[in-house]
Amino acid sequence: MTLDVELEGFSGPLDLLCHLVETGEIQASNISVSELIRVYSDFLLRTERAGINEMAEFFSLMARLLLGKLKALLPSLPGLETPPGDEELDPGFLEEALIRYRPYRMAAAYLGDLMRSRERSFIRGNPEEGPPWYDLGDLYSLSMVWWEMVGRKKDRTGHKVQLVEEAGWDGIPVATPDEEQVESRMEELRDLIAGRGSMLLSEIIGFSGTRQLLVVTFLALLEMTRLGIIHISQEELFGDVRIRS
Amino acid sequence: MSGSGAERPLSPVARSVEAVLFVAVQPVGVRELSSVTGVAEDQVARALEEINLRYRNCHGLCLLNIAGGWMMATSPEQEEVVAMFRDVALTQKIRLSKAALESLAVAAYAQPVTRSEIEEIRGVRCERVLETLLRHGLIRVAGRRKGSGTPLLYRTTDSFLSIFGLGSISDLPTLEEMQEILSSGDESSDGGDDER
Amino acid sequence: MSGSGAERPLSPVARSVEAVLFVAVQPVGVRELSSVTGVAEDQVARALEEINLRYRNCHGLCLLNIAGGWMMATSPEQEEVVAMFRDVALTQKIRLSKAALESLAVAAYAQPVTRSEIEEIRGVRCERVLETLLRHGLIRVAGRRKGSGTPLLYRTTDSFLSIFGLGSISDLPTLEEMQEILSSGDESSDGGDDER
Repeated sequence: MTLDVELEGFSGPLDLLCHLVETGEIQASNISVSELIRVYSDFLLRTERAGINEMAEFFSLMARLLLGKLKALLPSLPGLETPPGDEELDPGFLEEALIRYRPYRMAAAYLGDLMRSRERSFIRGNPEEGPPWYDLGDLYSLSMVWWEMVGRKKDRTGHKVQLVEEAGWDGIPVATPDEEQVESRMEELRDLIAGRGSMLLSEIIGFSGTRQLLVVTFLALLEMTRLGIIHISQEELFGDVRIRS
Repeated sequence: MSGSGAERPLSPVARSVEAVLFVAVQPVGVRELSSVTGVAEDQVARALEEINLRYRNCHGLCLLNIAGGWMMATSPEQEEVVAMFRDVALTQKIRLSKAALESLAVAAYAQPVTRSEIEEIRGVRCERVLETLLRHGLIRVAGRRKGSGTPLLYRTTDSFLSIFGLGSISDLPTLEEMQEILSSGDESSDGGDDER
Repeated sequence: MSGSGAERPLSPVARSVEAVLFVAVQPVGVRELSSVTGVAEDQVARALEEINLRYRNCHGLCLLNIAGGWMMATSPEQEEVVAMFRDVALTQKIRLSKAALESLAVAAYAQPVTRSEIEEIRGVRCERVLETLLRHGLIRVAGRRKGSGTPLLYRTTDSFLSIFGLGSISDLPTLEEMQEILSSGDESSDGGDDER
């Protein structure tokens, strides 16, 4: 078994914050939310390293931070119960969190290096029966494997199974569009547009059947514009939009 | 102490050929070796000779020319120690492949179960995996299913229970207990789950 | 032409150890090697060193110290040719995101660790990431923490050690050491720090 690590982008909001602190764009000791958002959006405009997932996570963190502040100001406000695990979100939280987080960030990079050097050696293997190995006696793996098989089988036979459904963040609805969808749509669009040199928005929308695909298409176009992959122009008011690669 | 450095390295081609033969699961022909290493076939042949000679003189390994290709193997002198290791290895700490673990899970949860039932759930054949599990004493044959073909029935063994730390088969985690992992915690929001 | 015969054979113990490691499908510990070859553990350790040195100097192979045992592998210099030879489709590639690697790092250092502890350190939810790591056998559930909610505890597996080429978890530099690397690295990362 080999691993392939995607080191593009950031691993989460703290990773991003670390980067901002390290590049001197922000001071860890006096972070205010509005300052943070300003720096962050500046950063977004310049960088290509942040994906949609990271943005969503970042804003989710900000939202939790704001919620914490709001509660501090208005303790009696009804309906503002602290979601479990959010207690630490007072203003000093970020700096503390960064200090705790940074060695692990380093450790992840270290592991990445280890893995790459290990990957250069190959062991003999029987491809069909090869690793990963499960330590015998690992009851949870055994059980997980079984219930997954049961789930798959039910899937095949058409029953509804709720096994792999994702839960929302406590109290905050899931805000993360499926990044992979957007990314693969970006690739499709890139090919499509590159093939023709330029296209009209109406043509592209014509290719997008469902509402979900439409949303993904728009997100992909926005992201591509931000990354400078395409240029969008509108030649006349209310006219069609032209997209060039 | 053995680092006098007198030993001559194998030629670069021989080292590449050696590495390829090491990972190969079946004999590799000279032509394939030549295309993978990017050198001419006669050079590959010389490299094989070089490895062969070195192995014979210095190592516990050898090259075999089988079915028109080349394979690495342990040298005949090591027969005894390798045979002993194979015996011992069977009784050592065992790690299971995913395939073996899956089959064992079916045997545990759905017992008594026939091979074809296991195959049906897993969607792949599993004769060899069952052999492994039998050899490790994790499952046993527990009679035959009545009816057409009277296939063998498998059950887990007592040694299975003790290895997995179970008092009895009914102690296997239920779907509810595994929900936390499998569903990534729909229910884990807090203690307030009421359907039980 | 390469048959000058000048090369010194590996010692008999080293040749036996070599043969055993060749047939082993998972890391073999010194104790096991000792019991199979019938020589003392320190002799086995010397034989391993002998093989290691010989491989490094002369061969396309190497020894790896993984998960408390030893394995034979192709040497890093042969990466390209072996990768070309091995059908890439055969080696299932797992894609790990940076987030997954980071969660794995937390699990490795803080184990046994609960999901919410990992989330607290990383500042984000990580159930899906954990599921990926579980599915690939890089971490496993190792029981439940006592107390409120009895959350599941996670640990890294031997397969983790093997993929990252670690003899044991203690081979990782400590977090304090990381911190030191971090603070010395800081100074080079940007010119604009004022406490020096």
